[in-house]
Amino acid sequence: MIPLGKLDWSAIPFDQPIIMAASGMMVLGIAFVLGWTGLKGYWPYLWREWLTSVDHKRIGVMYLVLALLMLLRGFTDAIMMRAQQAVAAGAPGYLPPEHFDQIFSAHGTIMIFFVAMPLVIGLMNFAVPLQLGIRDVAFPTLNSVSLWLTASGILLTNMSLVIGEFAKTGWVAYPPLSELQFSPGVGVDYYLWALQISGIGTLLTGINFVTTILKTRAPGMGYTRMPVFCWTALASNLLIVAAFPVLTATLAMLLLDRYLGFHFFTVDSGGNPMMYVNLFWVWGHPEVYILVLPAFGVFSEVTATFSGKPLFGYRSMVGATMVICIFAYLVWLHHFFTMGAGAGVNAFFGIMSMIIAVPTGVKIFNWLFTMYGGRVQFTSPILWTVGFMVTFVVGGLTGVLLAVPPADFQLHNSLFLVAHFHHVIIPGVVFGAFAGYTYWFPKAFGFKLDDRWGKASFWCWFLGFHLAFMPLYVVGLMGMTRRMQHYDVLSWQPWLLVAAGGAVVILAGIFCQIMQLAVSIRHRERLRDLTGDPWNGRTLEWSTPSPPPAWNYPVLPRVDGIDAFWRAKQIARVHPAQPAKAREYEAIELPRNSPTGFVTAFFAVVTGFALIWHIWWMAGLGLLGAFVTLLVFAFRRQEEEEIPAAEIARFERTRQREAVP
Amino acid sequence: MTDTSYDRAPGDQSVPLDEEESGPSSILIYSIGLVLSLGLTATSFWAANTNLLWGPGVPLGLVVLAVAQMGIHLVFFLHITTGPDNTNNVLALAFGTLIVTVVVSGSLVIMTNLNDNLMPPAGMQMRH
Amino acid sequence: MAIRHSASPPAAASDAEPRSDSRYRILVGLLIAAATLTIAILSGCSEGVLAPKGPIAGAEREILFNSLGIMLAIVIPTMLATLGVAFWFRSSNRRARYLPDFAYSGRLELLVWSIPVMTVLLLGGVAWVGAYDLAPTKPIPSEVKPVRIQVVSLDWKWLFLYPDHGVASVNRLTIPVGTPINLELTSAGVMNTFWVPELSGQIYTMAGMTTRLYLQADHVGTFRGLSGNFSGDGFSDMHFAVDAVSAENFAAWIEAARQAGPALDDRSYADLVKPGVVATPFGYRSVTPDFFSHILSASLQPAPAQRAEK
Amino acid sequence: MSLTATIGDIPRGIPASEAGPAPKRIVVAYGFWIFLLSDVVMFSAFFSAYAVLVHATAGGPTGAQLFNQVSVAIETACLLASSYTCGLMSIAITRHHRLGTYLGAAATFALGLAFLAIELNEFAGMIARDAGPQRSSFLSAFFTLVGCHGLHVTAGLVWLIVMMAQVATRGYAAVVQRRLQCFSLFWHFLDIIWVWLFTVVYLMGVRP
Ligand code: HEA
Ligand code: HEA
Ligand code: CUA
Ligand SMILES: [Cu+2]
Repeated sequence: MIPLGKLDWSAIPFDQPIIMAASGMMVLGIAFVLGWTGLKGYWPYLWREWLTSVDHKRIGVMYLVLALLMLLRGFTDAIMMRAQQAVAAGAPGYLPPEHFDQIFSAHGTIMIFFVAMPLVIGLMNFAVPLQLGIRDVAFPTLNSVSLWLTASGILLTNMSLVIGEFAKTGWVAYPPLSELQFSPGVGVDYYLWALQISGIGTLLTGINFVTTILKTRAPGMGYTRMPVFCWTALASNLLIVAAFPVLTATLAMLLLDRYLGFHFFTVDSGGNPMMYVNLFWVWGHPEVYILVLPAFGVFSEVTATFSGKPLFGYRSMVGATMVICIFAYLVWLHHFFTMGAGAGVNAFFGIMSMIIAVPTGVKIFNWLFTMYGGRVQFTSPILWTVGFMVTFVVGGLTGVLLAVPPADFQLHNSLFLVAHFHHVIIPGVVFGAFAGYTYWFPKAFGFKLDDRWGKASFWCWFLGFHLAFMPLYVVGLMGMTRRMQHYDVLSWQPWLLVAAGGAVVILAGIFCQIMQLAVSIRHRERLRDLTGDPWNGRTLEWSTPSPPPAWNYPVLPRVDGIDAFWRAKQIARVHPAQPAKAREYEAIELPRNSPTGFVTAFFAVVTGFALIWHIWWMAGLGLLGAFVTLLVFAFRRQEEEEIPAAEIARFERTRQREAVP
Repeated sequence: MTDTSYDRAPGDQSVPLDEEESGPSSILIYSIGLVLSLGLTATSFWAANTNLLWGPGVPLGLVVLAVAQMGIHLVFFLHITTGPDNTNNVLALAFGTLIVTVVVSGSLVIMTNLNDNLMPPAGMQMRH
Repeated sequence: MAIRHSASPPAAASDAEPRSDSRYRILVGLLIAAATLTIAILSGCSEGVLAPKGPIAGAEREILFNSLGIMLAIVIPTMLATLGVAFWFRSSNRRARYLPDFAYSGRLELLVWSIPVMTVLLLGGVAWVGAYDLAPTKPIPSEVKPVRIQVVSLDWKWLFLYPDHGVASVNRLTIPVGTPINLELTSAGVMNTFWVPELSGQIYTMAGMTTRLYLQADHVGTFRGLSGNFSGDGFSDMHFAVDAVSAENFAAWIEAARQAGPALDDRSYADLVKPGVVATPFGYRSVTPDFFSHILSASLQPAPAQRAEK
Repeated sequence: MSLTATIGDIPRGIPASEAGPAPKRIVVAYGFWIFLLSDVVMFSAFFSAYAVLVHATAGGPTGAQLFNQVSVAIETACLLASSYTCGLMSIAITRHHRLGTYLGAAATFALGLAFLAIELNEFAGMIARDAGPQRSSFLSAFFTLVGCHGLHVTAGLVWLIVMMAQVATRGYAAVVQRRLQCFSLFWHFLDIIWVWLFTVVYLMGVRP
């Protein structure tokens, strides 16, 4: 008998029909996808061209696929919570506490780490190198490692549904509740290892992108000529580099407590749980700006493009981004005003939090003035943007209310708080990601998304969002706290019913999005974009064909101002008829695809799973495997492959023929 | 096209690599660094153990010595300079230092404040 | 006019143009509806944070409203301006002026930064003064001598100790109206927050540590108290009733409490500490004055296995 | 309409920020520099935890009772000397001097190993005296902080072996040189962390 640590058949929750049905669906779904692709003979193609790809565009697309899948999982959780709270007035509802507690913890964890993060990281992966006018990120193979480590975290989190359980502590996992003493199960261990593994992936992404943006821009692209999306990406990645190591250290301390009997946060032997709360938010607050800053970048690109104008106040915009980046690091105490710190400390951190409203407001006003005097085309990206602007200001407002310590005493951990953060994350991050998705989709796949379904989706989301979350402010003010499995105050129920209805309207929005994708794929010929520049764009990515070749640019562009492509188009108009000279192309070296990322991630999953279940030999094997993979990578001889000049010339010729119909 | 139009890589020695006579002067730099840091270390150990210094000032002195020692390492071992070709490296370093300062001092202030405020009543007489 | 040409909308966008007007009307309508709803809620609410029954919660509500007002003064115009500008400058509106080079204006830049700065200056002042004035440790100025009560959060119930009266109760906090209540709080295990929305804001309870909170009820009545920080499976049932009664009734209650229920000592406490929900409040007839510090000391922390076997 | 029409030789004297993508050597070293900064931030979290918990001895032994200054001094000397030999190794590498490289690496390795041996010995002694990490929060924080540095040193030693194998098999290929440069950054950086460690933990720790 192989020793399997704590693992045995009782880990699978056969007695819980809801969980079994959900996990059955999930397993069936995965089996179906694997089987179907296998039958069609897609595996070799997928392996060669996608899973082992180090091309930033494909990695970006894979991040988005992961995020969208996890959105569905996170949304299922959300619907279940809304349904539970809608019916659990003076009644137990249909979800027992053990299950409900796992659901909100999983929902928060998945939404933050495995939806919002991959969404913004995916968009940055896709767009940043193109906007910078270069061929790939600084470390392409590392980029693939990052992607797959994120996927490992996702896999572990979802495995907890079938084998064992997930944390029942909320997504913040405060000790002492998350200590072994109070949470003896494997749930918290799933949480910890999933976040540790994907956190390392995220940290590597941060390092990769900071280096890319600071060191490998196209010739001529000085700092004041970078597109604003690149600036926000830089700020966001600087925050990753500065914040994620703190999370790693904090979770490591909790792991040591749980696995080796250390006493960082225990209630005995001198441990101090407040230290966890402190360190968690040292990471946690910057994290929310890591999420929202790239979304701000998307909105900047979209507003300028669809208003037919340069972004208003470029320098202000860059300045505001960097101010947010620094101040993001000075406010973390506002998450625990009610822990008992002195008035001076509370006041200081409250005021620091409010100061962030200044640069954020500047951004809003600058978008406003970008539209002022423009020709605003109401395609769905701009709808997401305008919808964001009018909604986010209210979410920001409630954030600033929470930053007033005496007000927070009354609002902390109430549903008012829950409403606040959905009110900034959904219009901010999720709308931003959808705007970016619609905006860059034609660049990635060569055809546009159907605008009608896109708009329908926007209106469902917009309406559904308000229906789902405005009532939460009300019940919050009525005194309902978060994470309640049931309640006996009947006057809360009508509001929670409205909220459940809102979630259903959001579901309709999601349905429209799925339809949009399906319809667009069916009509891809009609929606085809041959110019590479469907929106009359301003930045460099629109100068490449859609989809761009693996090497992005046959010759690196030379940049002499902001909105480089827009300028080039104007010059071309003033001096037209410059026939494309027969050009001498040079061969291009591209990094070779590599299974390193995928294999490392495989071993990471093995190690994580083994550690969760205390299967020590397997953990050892997993670590060894990961180490050997790195060695093999380190000793491989051929790192790059060459695209011959002739192939590039051929590609460019066909492209020019197609672009001029 | 030479390197000179780029920022220098962190850790690049101050004498350009391709010049032949780089050997001896680099060794000299490392040696100076070693001597200086040994000296500072010795001072730190001495300061921590001596009775000649005013006690409460010693921790501050130790921190200053550590900062100095860090500077020595950065300059003599990691070859960080203030030259224009080092801007990016220094900026990154400054950002890191800022973050570390904020994390450490912020945590200490917050935790000390909390601990003081939340001391059980029995401990109260001690402090007030 | 190369520039003008360059800005004409791409084909795909134009087919949707005519409808955007009506869409916009929907949006405006929605916002107005939302605003009406908010006002209805704010004025009509008769429970919770917006219906304070004591000086602390009252001041907190006032700060909430003031800050909200300050911010609405800038946020509502921003929202309206956003909608107005987006609507007026829609590409199908040929009456709108096209200013393709309008990308910088020093004057606007200054305005854009200074408006929020001014708002934050004002609001920061509110936060600063408020943080000091309503610090949970700050005693409530009053002629009446405060009543001292000690609060312990357990899995998943609340224990209230009256050290000066020698009684204790579970899940029911009885206080005299018009009297400042001086609370000392701790936890027997995991973190919770103590919250009575009608009387005062939250404060954490943590094992081995003591937080402090002052509150006062100005009206007789029963108010809902609960925990704001998730503490495990029984969390949803961790609510308690606060009975604010007249001074005479309070004295009578103490008398009655001294007659009924068991004594709170190590043995009965060990029973109480076991994880579980208490459906009906009950009382302890006697308790030693130092029982709270006894709980604070490590010896009474729940044993490691207790949760596991529940 | 093509952007690339304007490409030409990059004129001299333009600012570094407009010079185009930096050579790989610079990019790699800079990326590693950022990684080191992130590592510093991680250590700062452990330092914070240590500073907060240093008095939480739960009735157990304090630093003053446990730390042995002599062995710390020897450890420090080992690490400083190894930084120096690592520097010498870098010089040998820039001159493609094999013997010098190996000697420098061997010396660095030996000194690093000596450091680790002393540290482990110290840990073992403390655990034997019932002053292990489970004893109190202070000791948990101590073992984690110092042990994390020790783990980094261990990783550095493994890395050094791998690098010497690469020098042996692939000589001074560009990629090997880049990695060696990163290694020396790493090694010097560990020294800086140690400076803070002995200052904050050992020297301040023995004071009353
Ligand atoms: C990114 C963050 C994020 C997002 C997007 C959401 C989205 C939603 N959340 Fe949640 N939520 C959190 C982060 C998030 N949440 C966090 C951190 C918590 C705290 C957890 C804790 O307490 O510990 C929380 C808690 C939380 C609660 C618990 C409240 C309580 O404590 O009592 C509830 C209750 O209903 C809720 C509801 C919802 C709903 C209805 C949505 C809806 O908006 C759902 C939206 C649906 C989607 C976002 C899916 C959409 C789209 C697709 C699938 C696209 C497919 C399309 C294509 C192919 C193009 N959330
Ligand atoms: C993308 C995510 C995101 C964003 C952008 C924000 C933005 C802000 N948040 Fe939010 N927040 C969260 C995500 C986010 N938050 C999450 C997830 C939590 C809870 C986690 C948990 O506990 O589970 C949280 C919790 C949270 C708290 C803790 C409450 C508590 O636990 O008791 C506080 C308190 O200060 C706060 C404040 C703020 C502030 C001041 C901003 C500001 O940045 C907002 C700035 C924007 C504006 C103000 C609008 C635009 C400005 C103008 C139009 C200019 C003029 C206006 C003024 C001058 C007022 N947030
Ligand atoms: Cu936590 Cu005191
Ligand atoms: Cu925050």
